[in-house]
Amino acid sequence: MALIINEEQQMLKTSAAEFLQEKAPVAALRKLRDEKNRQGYDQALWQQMAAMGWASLVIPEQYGGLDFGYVGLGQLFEEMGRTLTASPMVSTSLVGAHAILLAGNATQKERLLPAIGAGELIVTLAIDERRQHRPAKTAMSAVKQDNGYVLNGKKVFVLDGQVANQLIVVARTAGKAGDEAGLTMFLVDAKAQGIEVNHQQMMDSRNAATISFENVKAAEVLGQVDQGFGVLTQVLDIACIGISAEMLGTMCEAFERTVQYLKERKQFGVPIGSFQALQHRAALMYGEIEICKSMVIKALQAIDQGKPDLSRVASMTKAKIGETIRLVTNEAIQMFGGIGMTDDEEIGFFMKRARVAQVTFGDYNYHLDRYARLLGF
Amino acid sequence: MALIINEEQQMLKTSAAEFLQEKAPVAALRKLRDEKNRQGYDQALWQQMAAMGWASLVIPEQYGGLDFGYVGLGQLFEEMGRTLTASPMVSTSLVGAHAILLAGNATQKERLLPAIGAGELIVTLAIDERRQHRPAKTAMSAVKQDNGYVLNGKKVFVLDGQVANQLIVVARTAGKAGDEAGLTMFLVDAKAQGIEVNHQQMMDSRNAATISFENVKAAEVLGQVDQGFGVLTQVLDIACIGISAEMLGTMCEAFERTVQYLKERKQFGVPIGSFQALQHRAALMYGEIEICKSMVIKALQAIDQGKPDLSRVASMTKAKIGETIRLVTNEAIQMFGGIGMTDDEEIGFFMKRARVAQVTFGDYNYHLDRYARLLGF
Amino acid sequence: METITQQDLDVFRAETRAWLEANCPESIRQTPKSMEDVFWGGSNPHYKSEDQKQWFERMRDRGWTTPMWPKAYGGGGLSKQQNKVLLEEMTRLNCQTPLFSFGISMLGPALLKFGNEAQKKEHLTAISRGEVWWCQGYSEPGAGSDLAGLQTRAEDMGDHYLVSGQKVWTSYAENADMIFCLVRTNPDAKKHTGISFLLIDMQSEGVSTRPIQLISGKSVFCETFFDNVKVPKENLVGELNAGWSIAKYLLTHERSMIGGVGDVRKEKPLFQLAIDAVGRDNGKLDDPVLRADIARWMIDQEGLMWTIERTTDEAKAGQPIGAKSSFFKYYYTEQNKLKYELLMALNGTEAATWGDTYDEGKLARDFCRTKGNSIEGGTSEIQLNIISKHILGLG
Amino acid sequence: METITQQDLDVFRAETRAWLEANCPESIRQTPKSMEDVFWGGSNPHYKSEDQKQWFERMRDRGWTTPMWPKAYGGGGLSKQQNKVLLEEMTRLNCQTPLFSFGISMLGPALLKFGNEAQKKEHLTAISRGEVWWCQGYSEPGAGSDLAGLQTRAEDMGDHYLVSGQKVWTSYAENADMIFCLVRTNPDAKKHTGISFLLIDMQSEGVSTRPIQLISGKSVFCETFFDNVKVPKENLVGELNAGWSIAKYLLTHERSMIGGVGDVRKEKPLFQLAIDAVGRDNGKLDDPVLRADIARWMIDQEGLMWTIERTTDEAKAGQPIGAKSSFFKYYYTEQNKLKYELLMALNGTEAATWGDTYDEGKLARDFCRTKGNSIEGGTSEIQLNIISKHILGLG
Repeated sequence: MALIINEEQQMLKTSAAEFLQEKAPVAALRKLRDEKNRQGYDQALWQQMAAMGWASLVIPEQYGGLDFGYVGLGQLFEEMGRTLTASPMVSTSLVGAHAILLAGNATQKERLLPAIGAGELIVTLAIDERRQHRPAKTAMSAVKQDNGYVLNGKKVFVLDGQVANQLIVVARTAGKAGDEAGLTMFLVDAKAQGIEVNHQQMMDSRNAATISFENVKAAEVLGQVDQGFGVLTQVLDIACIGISAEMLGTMCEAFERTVQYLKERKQFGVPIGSFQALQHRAALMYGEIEICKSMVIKALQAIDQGKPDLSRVASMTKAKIGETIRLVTNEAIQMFGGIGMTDDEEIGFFMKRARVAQVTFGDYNYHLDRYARLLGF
Repeated sequence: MALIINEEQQMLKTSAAEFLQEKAPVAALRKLRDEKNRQGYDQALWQQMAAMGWASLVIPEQYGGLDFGYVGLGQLFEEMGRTLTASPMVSTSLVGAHAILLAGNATQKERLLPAIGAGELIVTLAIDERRQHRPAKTAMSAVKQDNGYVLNGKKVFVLDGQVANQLIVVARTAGKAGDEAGLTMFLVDAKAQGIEVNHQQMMDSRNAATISFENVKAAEVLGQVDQGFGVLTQVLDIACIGISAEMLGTMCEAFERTVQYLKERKQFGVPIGSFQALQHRAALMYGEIEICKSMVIKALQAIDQGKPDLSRVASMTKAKIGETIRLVTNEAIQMFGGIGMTDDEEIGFFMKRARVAQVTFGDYNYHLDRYARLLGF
Repeated sequence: METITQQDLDVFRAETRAWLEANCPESIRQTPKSMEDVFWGGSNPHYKSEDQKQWFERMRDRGWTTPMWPKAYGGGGLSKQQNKVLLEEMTRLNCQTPLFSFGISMLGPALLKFGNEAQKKEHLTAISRGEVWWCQGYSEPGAGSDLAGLQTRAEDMGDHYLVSGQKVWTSYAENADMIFCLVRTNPDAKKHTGISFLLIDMQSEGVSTRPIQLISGKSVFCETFFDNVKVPKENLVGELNAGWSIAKYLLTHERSMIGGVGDVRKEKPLFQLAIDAVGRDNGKLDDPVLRADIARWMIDQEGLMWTIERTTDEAKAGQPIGAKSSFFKYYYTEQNKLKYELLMALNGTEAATWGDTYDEGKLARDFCRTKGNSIEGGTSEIQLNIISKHILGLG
Repeated sequence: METITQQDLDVFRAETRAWLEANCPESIRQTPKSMEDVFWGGSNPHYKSEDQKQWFERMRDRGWTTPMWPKAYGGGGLSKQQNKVLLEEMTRLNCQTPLFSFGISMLGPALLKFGNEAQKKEHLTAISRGEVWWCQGYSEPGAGSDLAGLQTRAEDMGDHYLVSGQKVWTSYAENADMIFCLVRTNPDAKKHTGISFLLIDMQSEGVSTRPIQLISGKSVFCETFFDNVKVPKENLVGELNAGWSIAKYLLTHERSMIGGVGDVRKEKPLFQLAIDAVGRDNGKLDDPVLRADIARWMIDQEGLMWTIERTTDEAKAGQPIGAKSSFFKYYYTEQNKLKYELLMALNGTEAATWGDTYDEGKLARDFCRTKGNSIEGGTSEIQLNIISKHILGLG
């Protein structure tokens, strides 16, 4: 398959870019932040995005979706990455919907997917329990009781957890922390008794939640009991690739703004972009970004094609993108100099978003290790 | 203790520099190489060095040595590093003598140390068994028989092994590969029956040997049976620091030659040292070398002072020096450009020596790991 | 002056120790938590406590706010050796500095070297006595690394200068009584030769300030605007159009200060923080890449500390430091940035949390703040230029 | 010409396939081990085998040593599409190239574009027929990255040029019959405008060569000296003093070749080599730092391959490649150097062994040789300059 996007995908990308630059530029994120918006995104904007079909882009037609494929979704994420647009696209359209699609039974799919596509339902995955993303180390207990289970434990860094309607909670029904077997996904109403949601503002001005579960009754299993890890892995692989597409957009925009600044900013009577040391550093970044672009489109295609080595591709992509966005946003601040350190200038928002995205669904070290593990070394 | 050398040490350094630049410049190494000298060094030169007391510099006075201390010896190594002088200083005066001094009994010391100091005896440590330096993984077997032991196995990368008179062989008298306990050092005559020495030319134009032992009778233990690891560790720590001093000299010389070349070589009508990208890379190297200088003198002082954390200091020094010499010699070739790729130009000799020194007594990764282990993480 | 004997010094030490023990209040004998807890002086002084006030006043009355300045200007008149003894004894008791100000650390040295008698008398005395809070007006929006490209104009109006322009990064300008500025007095001259060093009263008509919000949040930095501000002619320091040499003198001073600043408080070593956060596996930190990164950082950090130690020893032995301070500035700030990269990594998602106040999400904010380390006080690029030119002789 | 139909192509493919199967000897149907095993032609040809000779002669007689060159010059006269078919069919059978030469890859394209009719007739035909071994004379001791700074003089003596000077990195000059050179014909003009492109017979009086020993050992490179060498005037290609445009044309050609060169043979993946050498611990490579370094390298390498794939696809879709070849040259060569750093690391002391022949200590020698990757064909620094200027628009 050619490593380029087709005309339809290009049209989607172009229209998304126009829409976002008008409706959700970086200034919109600043406004959300300064207004101390606890929802984490602009509800009206989200409704418009859903109305355009963004929330249902990869949902199959039988559930009211567009079935447009992940390469298309990636273009949206890339453009949202450029404008740093906050929305439930990651939590709900990328992760939540996908978990339901892969693990849900017919009833669950029919009940939830159309509502997600319509932008009416926020469904998020509650998985991390400590600072580091380690799915297999999930310890939260789910004990069988009557017709269902009882959940006890704590989840952290639940994306959009402060506004989610439904939580997909990963808990342990068997085995011990570290075992891949014994994990089960539960669909839990966010308002269920025993759930306490603590809002947590993140450095990228988005929000996440810490959610504690005290004797929460969970009647609805998503997928197979004890066998959740397999589906979870697929969900997380796709999540990594989706967020990598977003990060690609963010790094490209940060880099382009930096190059522009190098051309405009004068010191010693010349543009600072005429200094060879900065030129070479810019050229190095250019190269790394080219590599990232190739990885992202290859990875998106791998989802659409159902490639068997998706996990390896997802991990290498998330790892490489994570390190490159670190480099690019750090260099951006340094090259913008003093002005880059001010909140008035937007470049800092890119670095902050980069930092949160880097640790979402596993950081560089995690994915580098996973990549090697998957290859068997 | 002030991190500077004293007047006596400075005098030794200065006279060594003069001597080596006259008697053993890089051209001398080239000559040894082109003549396919299998001894690996110039015998007449070695006699002169011994006559000046270099071989006995750190040997106590009671054994005919100068007892001048390791800071002083480090100055010699630094200057030998600058001229890439090949000699048995590492194998015999640094490692062999030290092993005897720390582990030997009075008879052994009296028999061997004066001869080493006089430049009459080459004593080398035979420890590595595979590509990687892993002392605790020593597997070579020493089985008790009659009044002594019988050695079977193979040692690689034995420095000056092709000309050594005595071998200090590390072998396993108990336990299994990986155990620190159960190692014993043996003093073995290099001509003993069952020993086969295979000369191996190294990329730095020096020589080492692969030595196989087939039912070799070893009657003489150096130190305690089964308890060799402790002394061995001390010997290797000092070896690491000594060779780090040599590597420091090598990197300083390579760097100074590179900076000089940057000033002389013109392209586009200007010295290439006027290009900012090269300037910054040179400035970065300068900084790393400054750090290395401090580590080497600190480490040498630590030997003289008998500091308890010598192992940690030795590993951090060898690690940092190893990475920096890699950087400096790689950059040297790149900055010399095409001319640096030719054998006519001497800069390549520095890179080649660097590569061998990097892996001698443990490479970067080994010492980085060891450093962390010693700190408990 | 310098023929002071060891015996004299011993006497001085004994007296000083006794005086400090008698006069330094208990609550002052601890390292301040931050620069906020230090006494800054000024026309509207803020004391954290009665003890702080007493300590300041006692020290001021001995001239020990500025121990080595001449007594005539409110200083202590101490010799270098005596000053060393005083500092040692203060360190022994862990006494806080009685007065911190840019007047002491920056303007003072400039006035001592370049000021006329009247200026010294007036300003040095006020600085010693903590009566005036000074801030620094060097950088401009268009003049950062290229400081000499500054555009703030001071026009000679006969009996005064008329100043217009804008300064940035004027720390504490909101609190300051006075500002020492670099201004352009000859727009036609080559850029380094048309600059003068001017003292300006912040209360003057036409001066205004605006605080700067950083990516880490609130900061002490301000923008300072000059809109046709009248400045008396006697406020010119040094010769007209010769301000650049004063600036260079002070910049070198500033760089060596920044390079030398270490961590004030004892911290847990980085590897220990990592073990706490990440845990062990088989005795080793449960993230081999992070483990190697931390080991590398610690080795470099210890190497840097040893290099500072070595350079100090070399300086004592008479070897000039030269441009080496640029290396320290570079390496120290890059290491500090890297340290916060590692702290972010080992704290994972927890490190990415923010909040409304600085203390909520302190790590993320501190991390953001460190990005400025390699920009302020001369960028890393400028330091590398200096090393390359002045140490390596490339150019 | 280009109105060839798919049907025609299918016929051509079938015929070609049949011909190759009938005419390509079995022993030629394998990837050559090294450039030494390829047939280079020349006035004193060396065939590795009778099969090689036969294969060359059969292909030569069809003009398929240079399939797309006009038949009038000994070429095959194939269209682009036909040539593609031929290459595909040769690849299918794994046929070796019948003739490799700088005449085909470098001089040929220049002559086709800039040569006059007589030159084309004479030289292209001889190249196609493998009768003349050409080498390239560009770089000089003082003109590396700054190629246009070259000093080899060609003086107009009326009926001939008199050439004096020195070239370096003239690959295979010892074997070559002829050399194509850049020479300075106008020393007074600006440096790019005083250069001409000249063909010189290596047998001429005053030409001498000296092989260059590299840090890796023996090499194909030579120095070539010109001491008052007479060169006929008809050997000037293109206009006098317009040689720089020919050089630029060929350099771009060369860069895209180097960037595109991949590993000829299938190798074990790096991680597998590492496991073989270092072993596993708990299922993981028994050196966590090396493990991470190898993972990083492999990720970058796969990313590079995908980027070549993507760029090819983009080019097919009509997006210009532009200066991107500089990026590929840069990244590929830096990766190759890094690969050998890793190979050295995983082979430890064994990798540091040398020997009298290249094969003893091959790894160390290969490693040394890779250091030249980022120097030859335009240094890494030059590539970064090009990216920065032509892609990013900085300058």
